[in-house]
Amino acid sequence: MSEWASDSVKKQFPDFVLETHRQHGDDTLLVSREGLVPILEFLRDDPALDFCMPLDVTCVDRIGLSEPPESETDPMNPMLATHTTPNLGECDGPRFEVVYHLRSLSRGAMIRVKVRVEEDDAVVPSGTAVLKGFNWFEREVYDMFGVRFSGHPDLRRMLLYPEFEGHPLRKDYPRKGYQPLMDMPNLDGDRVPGLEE
Amino acid sequence: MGKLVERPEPDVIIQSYLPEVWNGMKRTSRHFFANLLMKKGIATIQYPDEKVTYPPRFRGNHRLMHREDGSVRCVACYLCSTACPADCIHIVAGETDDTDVEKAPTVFEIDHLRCIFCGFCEEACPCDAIRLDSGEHRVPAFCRKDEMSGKEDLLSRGAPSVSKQGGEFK
Amino acid sequence: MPTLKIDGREITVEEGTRVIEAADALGIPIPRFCYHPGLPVAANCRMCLVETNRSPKPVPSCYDICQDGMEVQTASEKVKEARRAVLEYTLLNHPVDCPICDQAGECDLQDLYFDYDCKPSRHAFRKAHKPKARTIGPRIVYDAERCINCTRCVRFCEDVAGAPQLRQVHRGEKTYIDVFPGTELDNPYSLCAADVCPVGALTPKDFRFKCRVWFMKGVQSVCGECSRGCSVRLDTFKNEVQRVKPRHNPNVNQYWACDAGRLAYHRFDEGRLAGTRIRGEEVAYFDAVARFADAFQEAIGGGKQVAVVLSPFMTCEDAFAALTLLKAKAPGAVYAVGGRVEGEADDVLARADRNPNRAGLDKVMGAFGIQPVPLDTLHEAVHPVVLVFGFEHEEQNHARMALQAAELSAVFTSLDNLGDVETYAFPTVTPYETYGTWLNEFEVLQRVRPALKVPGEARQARAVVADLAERLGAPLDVASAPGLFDAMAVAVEAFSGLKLDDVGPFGIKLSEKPADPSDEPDAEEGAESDDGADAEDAADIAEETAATEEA
Amino acid sequence: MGSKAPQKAPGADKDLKTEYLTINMGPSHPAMHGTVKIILTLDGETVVDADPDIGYLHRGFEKMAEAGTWTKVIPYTDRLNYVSPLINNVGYCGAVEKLLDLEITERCKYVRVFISEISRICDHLTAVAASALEVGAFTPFLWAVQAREELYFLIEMIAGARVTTSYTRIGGLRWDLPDGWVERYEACEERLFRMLDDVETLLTRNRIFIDRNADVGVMKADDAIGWGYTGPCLRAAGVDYDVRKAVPYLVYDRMEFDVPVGHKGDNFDRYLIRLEEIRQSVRIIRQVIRDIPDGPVNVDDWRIVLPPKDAVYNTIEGMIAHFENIMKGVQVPAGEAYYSVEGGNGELGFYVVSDGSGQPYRVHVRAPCFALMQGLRDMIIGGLIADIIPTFDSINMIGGEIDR
Amino acid sequence: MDLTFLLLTLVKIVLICFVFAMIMGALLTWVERKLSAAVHDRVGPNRASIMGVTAMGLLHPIADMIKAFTKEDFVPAGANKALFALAPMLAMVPPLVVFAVVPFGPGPNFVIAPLDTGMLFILAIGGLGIYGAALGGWASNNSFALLGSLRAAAQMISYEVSMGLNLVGIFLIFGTVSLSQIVLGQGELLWGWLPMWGIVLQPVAFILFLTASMAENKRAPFDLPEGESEILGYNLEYSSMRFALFFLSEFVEIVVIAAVAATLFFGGWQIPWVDPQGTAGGWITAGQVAAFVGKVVFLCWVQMMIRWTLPRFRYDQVMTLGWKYLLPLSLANIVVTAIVVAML
Repeated sequence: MSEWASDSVKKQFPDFVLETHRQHGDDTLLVSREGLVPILEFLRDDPALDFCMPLDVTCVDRIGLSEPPESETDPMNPMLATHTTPNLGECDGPRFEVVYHLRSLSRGAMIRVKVRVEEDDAVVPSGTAVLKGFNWFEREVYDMFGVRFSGHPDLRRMLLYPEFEGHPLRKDYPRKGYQPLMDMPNLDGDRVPGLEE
Repeated sequence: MGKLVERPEPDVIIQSYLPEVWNGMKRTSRHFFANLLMKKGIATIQYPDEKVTYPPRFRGNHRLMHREDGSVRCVACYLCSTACPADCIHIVAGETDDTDVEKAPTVFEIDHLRCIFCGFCEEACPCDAIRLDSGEHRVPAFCRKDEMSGKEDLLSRGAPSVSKQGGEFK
Repeated sequence: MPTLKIDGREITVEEGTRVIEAADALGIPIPRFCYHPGLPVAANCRMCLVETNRSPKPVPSCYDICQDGMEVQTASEKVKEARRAVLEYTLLNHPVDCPICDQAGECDLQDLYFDYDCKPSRHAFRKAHKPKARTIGPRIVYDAERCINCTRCVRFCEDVAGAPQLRQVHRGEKTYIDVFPGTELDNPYSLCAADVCPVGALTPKDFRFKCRVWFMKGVQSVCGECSRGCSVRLDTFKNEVQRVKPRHNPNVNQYWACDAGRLAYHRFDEGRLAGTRIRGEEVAYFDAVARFADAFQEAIGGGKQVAVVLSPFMTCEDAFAALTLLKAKAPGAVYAVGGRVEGEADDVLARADRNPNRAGLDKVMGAFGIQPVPLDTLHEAVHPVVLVFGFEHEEQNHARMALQAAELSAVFTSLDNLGDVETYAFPTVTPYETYGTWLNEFEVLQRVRPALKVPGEARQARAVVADLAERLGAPLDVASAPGLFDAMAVAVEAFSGLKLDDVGPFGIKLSEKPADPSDEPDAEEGAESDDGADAEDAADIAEETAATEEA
Repeated sequence: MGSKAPQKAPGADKDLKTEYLTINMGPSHPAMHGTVKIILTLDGETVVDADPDIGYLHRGFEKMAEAGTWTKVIPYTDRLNYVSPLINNVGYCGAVEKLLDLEITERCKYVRVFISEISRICDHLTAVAASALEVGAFTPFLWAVQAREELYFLIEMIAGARVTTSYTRIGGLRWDLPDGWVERYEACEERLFRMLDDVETLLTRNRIFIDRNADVGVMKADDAIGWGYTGPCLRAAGVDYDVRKAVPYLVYDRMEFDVPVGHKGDNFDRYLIRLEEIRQSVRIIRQVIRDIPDGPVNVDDWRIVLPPKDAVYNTIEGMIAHFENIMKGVQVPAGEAYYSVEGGNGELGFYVVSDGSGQPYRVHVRAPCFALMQGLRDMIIGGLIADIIPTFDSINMIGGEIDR
Repeated sequence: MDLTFLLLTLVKIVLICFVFAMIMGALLTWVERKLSAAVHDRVGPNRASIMGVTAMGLLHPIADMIKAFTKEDFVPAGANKALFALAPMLAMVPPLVVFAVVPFGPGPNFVIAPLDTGMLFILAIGGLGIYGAALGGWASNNSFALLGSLRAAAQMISYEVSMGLNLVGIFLIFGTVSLSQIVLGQGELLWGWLPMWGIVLQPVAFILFLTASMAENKRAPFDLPEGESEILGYNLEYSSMRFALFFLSEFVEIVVIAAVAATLFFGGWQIPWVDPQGTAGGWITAGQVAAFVGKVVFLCWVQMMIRWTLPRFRYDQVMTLGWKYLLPLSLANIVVTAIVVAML
């Protein structure tokens, strides 16, 4: 690879690109929400780049990514730090990070485009207008994280049923428990612990 | 670069159905008569009567290994239940009179309804106590209770293990 | 005030500071076995070697005093090699005991080996044998083979517990720790000797083979054994407290806690009040609330005298909720404070007052203008209505006598130890299940956090109070712990200006509380979000318990 | 060619007033493997609209992966594409190794190529077999499955289980290849080709089969790329894209093999491509057998792989490393990585995020079938209800992978 | 019509319809399974046993029957109960009735009803088979079943035509529509050595007839009305004995097709070069009956092998095949035959 794609994108859209990195050889762009669609379009249309294949869309809930506060770890008990649940407090920067992966057929290269959005304004412009193949991937992200995609043609739940409450891949969604549509008594006759607790 | 696959041309032979039907019939008939008359080539195994011998690495029913004196090698270190992705191993540790190895399980249960036979417990065991190499696969049971394998059950499949416990240079 | 550089980072420290302390202050990790911030320095493990510009050889950073212009390398190749060699040597005679060792998982030897050595053994000889699994005290088991002779425990007993009961015996590879003949390691802080042990040589008997440390969840809470209120960590698994460990808190207990407090959790295992009762009959909770509220309303309507026994085990929030209601409905009530009888104080940690929140209760009562009468005088006058809060009253007789004499009485307790003398009994939670604040004798406010799921019918005392208040027509504005704390911060002068978030892991000294904040958020909004936090916390607990049950 | 069959049912003339029929095909339907539902709107037998509805096999893989250590995810990956579990193992471990910046041993790379190709053959055999079954030809199905069975026995010999293999580990493999694997493989190969020949005799030139598949479910190259198609379905459209060639991983850059591409992207092309890929896989495997070096399969770092059992039983050093490894898991530095391999159905990518602890922070699977399924609607609309089945099958949707 | 005749007819009905056809049908279920097993390199059913005797799985048809009789007879909600119950019977009866005119051996004693218009009778009765499938699917109140029954109706009507036309060549050659006469005619030798079997004289007609009749029978590769991987078939709501009737009728139809084909194209009970008039008694007659049964068995086998060899057609392809290929070919066959017959 003679030149990193992220460099040419940065040259083209200096305002939209917030950050780039190449961790482990993965070309990565962190862009602002407004810049997502133009950048995806540029990546697709620029003949030198030719990122015309939608690989993947996913999301990362960054709420637990921030380090737990220093004082919470006990200097004499190092194990405690590794076995605490992720810190569900504040995270630095916006909570959700929607990650687009694209592949260039002619270059064989992969590029990652990330957008960060706040929880209370979790809306990302849909990439489906640029590459229709993002359709289901974005639906899945909506389903699992509750991030909405403006301009998506068919934003419904993907893997879960329409009556499902909550977005299970969020870090604050409990890992265990049931979400019944009706009262489902367990063997002891108690209500199964679930979301309502 | 890519190699274009060879796609059969729709020539008269193909279009007229019959030659290929005939070829196909020949091939199926060959199997039919070979199997009917010579009983060769039967690929299936009559399960309860015949059984395949599993390769040595086959991960089947768990077993607990013995020491030379017949006691259980397990020292209830809980590494297996830590490594278990299905959380199917339930251990309660207890003390023994032996001052060398003071710890032994009083309860050692495997919930086969949860177990996925991944072999992580075997890999995690630091005492060569639990193994999945019994060569038997799990047989289903009629009630949930029967799917729990207790210590006695697991030991009954066990065998003495020769590897040193507590170190060669002890 | 020497200024030195550690790994290129500059720091100015007090005169006489050890290098390791300076590194700790910078957050630079230095491995250690024998060094403990609460103990005198011995410098015998050699694990904390660092390279300095003052010495051609690596020096133990726990012993070296910071000097001006010192340059310290903590991660150079030389240092790493030195540490690796030390570890290899330390492990020479270590038995292959991890599977049966309770320390596995929080063992410094394990962690440091993994971080600094992680090489196969080169040792091909017989290991030295020493006594194994010896009971050297009523609460401690000692395994000499695992011991690395760091002498932390020896120094602890001598310098902190003030009971020099341990010593090293023999020489060379045969060295191990022992008690003097005919004596035992039985000082009231002996469990801390096991805590300071970096390996699994000293292990507490109470925790022996009970649970693996990596399964447990640590919850930072406060010990309720005496009015010192030591910071502790409650290690739980499968919704049971498995052990209690002291937590570093420079404001309260440094690094230690007494054995009695650490074993106190056994007291709450049995004798729980199982269900809501009316005269010994189990009834549904909301029925009981309704019936009691009606009876109470009628009684105070009839002008009957109300007596209330509060407990210094109640959190400030519970007490505040209860008093808010009682002040509104029964302004003329008589108050007494129960709790456990005085014990002996010692000069390490233990205080004579065996109750954790007497100071907080006083502050809250003070805010309502209440002057409590002594509990033993309460039964001298007959009070037709008696309410008893709290779960532990060693002076039960007085409370029971007051209850027996009453026409209408109610207890809000977790332990069923008052006998069947009351008319109404509402099960509440133990300090391991509640959420709130305690103020200790030295006016350090600390947060109590729930480690366990609330069992069965039991409820938070404030929740019962809130239900009663609803029924009595004087509903509380807020019933969650953070909400009550905010209300308390307004009503109780000592807490004014405090926010629950200010109460960090070390608690907060009331004398050092922040100045009255001008940017206090809108009260309602704050309460709302805090409610959420409470619910979130409850969900956390539920989830944690579920997860541990799964394991 | 007789396959210029009308894409409309006889009688579905637009002049006739017809009423649309809505039916649920699935989730419990013999052809909807892996429990999928397609809500069909039919005009007679012509498909007017289709809405594939997935999620019936959703197990929360990505949520479960966040619960344990990095190693504990490996058994879950077996259940993604359960027809070629070894490729999933390889892909996942490769992703974590990328995050660790870890170079695995030479022999391990060859073994991983070997098991990947074995799995690919299994996957393609299943797809070919099922595409015969779906058009009513039961015999080739069983013959192909019989050939697959041979390979399963080989996998069982290598990994200890046929489907739930969990064979790779971060930094290496559970075991080295067993003794006698070359001989066993050669026996499998001979049987495989015999069975393939039988299958082909019944299908490849059979007009009924050609008519059912040719020009059915056409996905043109542009559309295929736009929908994110990869693997045989993309190559059938004539696009020469194979992760093994485009972004060579392991030792694929040293292997000689062709990437077959199709003519027009219909079901028949997909069938032919799978057959050809089986042959190419065999070619790769032969090169592996020729070139595989001796040596260890695991990296020499006890922080990542478990120490050998001998060291664990006998030395405290091995025991400690073993304990730390299992208690805390592999400590993966914070960061993110995307690693993709050529799975049976296309590009199988793993996007992993670590927060620096022993637990995965996020594991996301880029399942090839997921992209394939979203294009299914375009492929079946306008066709007949009977075309859905071979089309649906030729994309070889695997429920475990798509629903995760 | 005297009593002896009546009794004899009854005996013949019982023997042929119930003993021969039904047992053949039941046996064919076993054969189908064993045969497919052999083709697939399997063993096939062999586990049903009485006191340890498994008889190569021959007890399985019995076990199946017991199962079919004892299972719950389920009628889906919203189904037309009367038609739902009637459909399986309608499917079962016509193939049995067809046996009335099939000569099993020489002379009138080996046929139930020696009709002069036997072939027309077969076509007439065979056409009734549609009702079972069509009604069954429609009465089930299920979209898939409805699609199945529509396919069945369309397909059977389409193939009825070419099936009938294929036989015209035979009629032209032998100058009769009586099956017995046709069989007798096939006993002759062509050029002194070649039996004048229908397949020799009318090879095209035979292939077309077999194709069309298999399509009539809705068997693979024409099993679209069932199409178990697509629409699951008109009988998808049926269970227990009702389903068994549909199932069995298919196998009886195989026998019927085999019997008719054997009669028309394989010389019926004729053994080549042996007593073409069927006047010899004793062993020869027995051998001729056996020859007929043997031919039937062979043709059954052929049908089954086709089923396990070929994939299924698509609906429109079946229609194309029926109307655009079979029908013109049949017509051409008639024309050619007519010309040849007229010229000779």
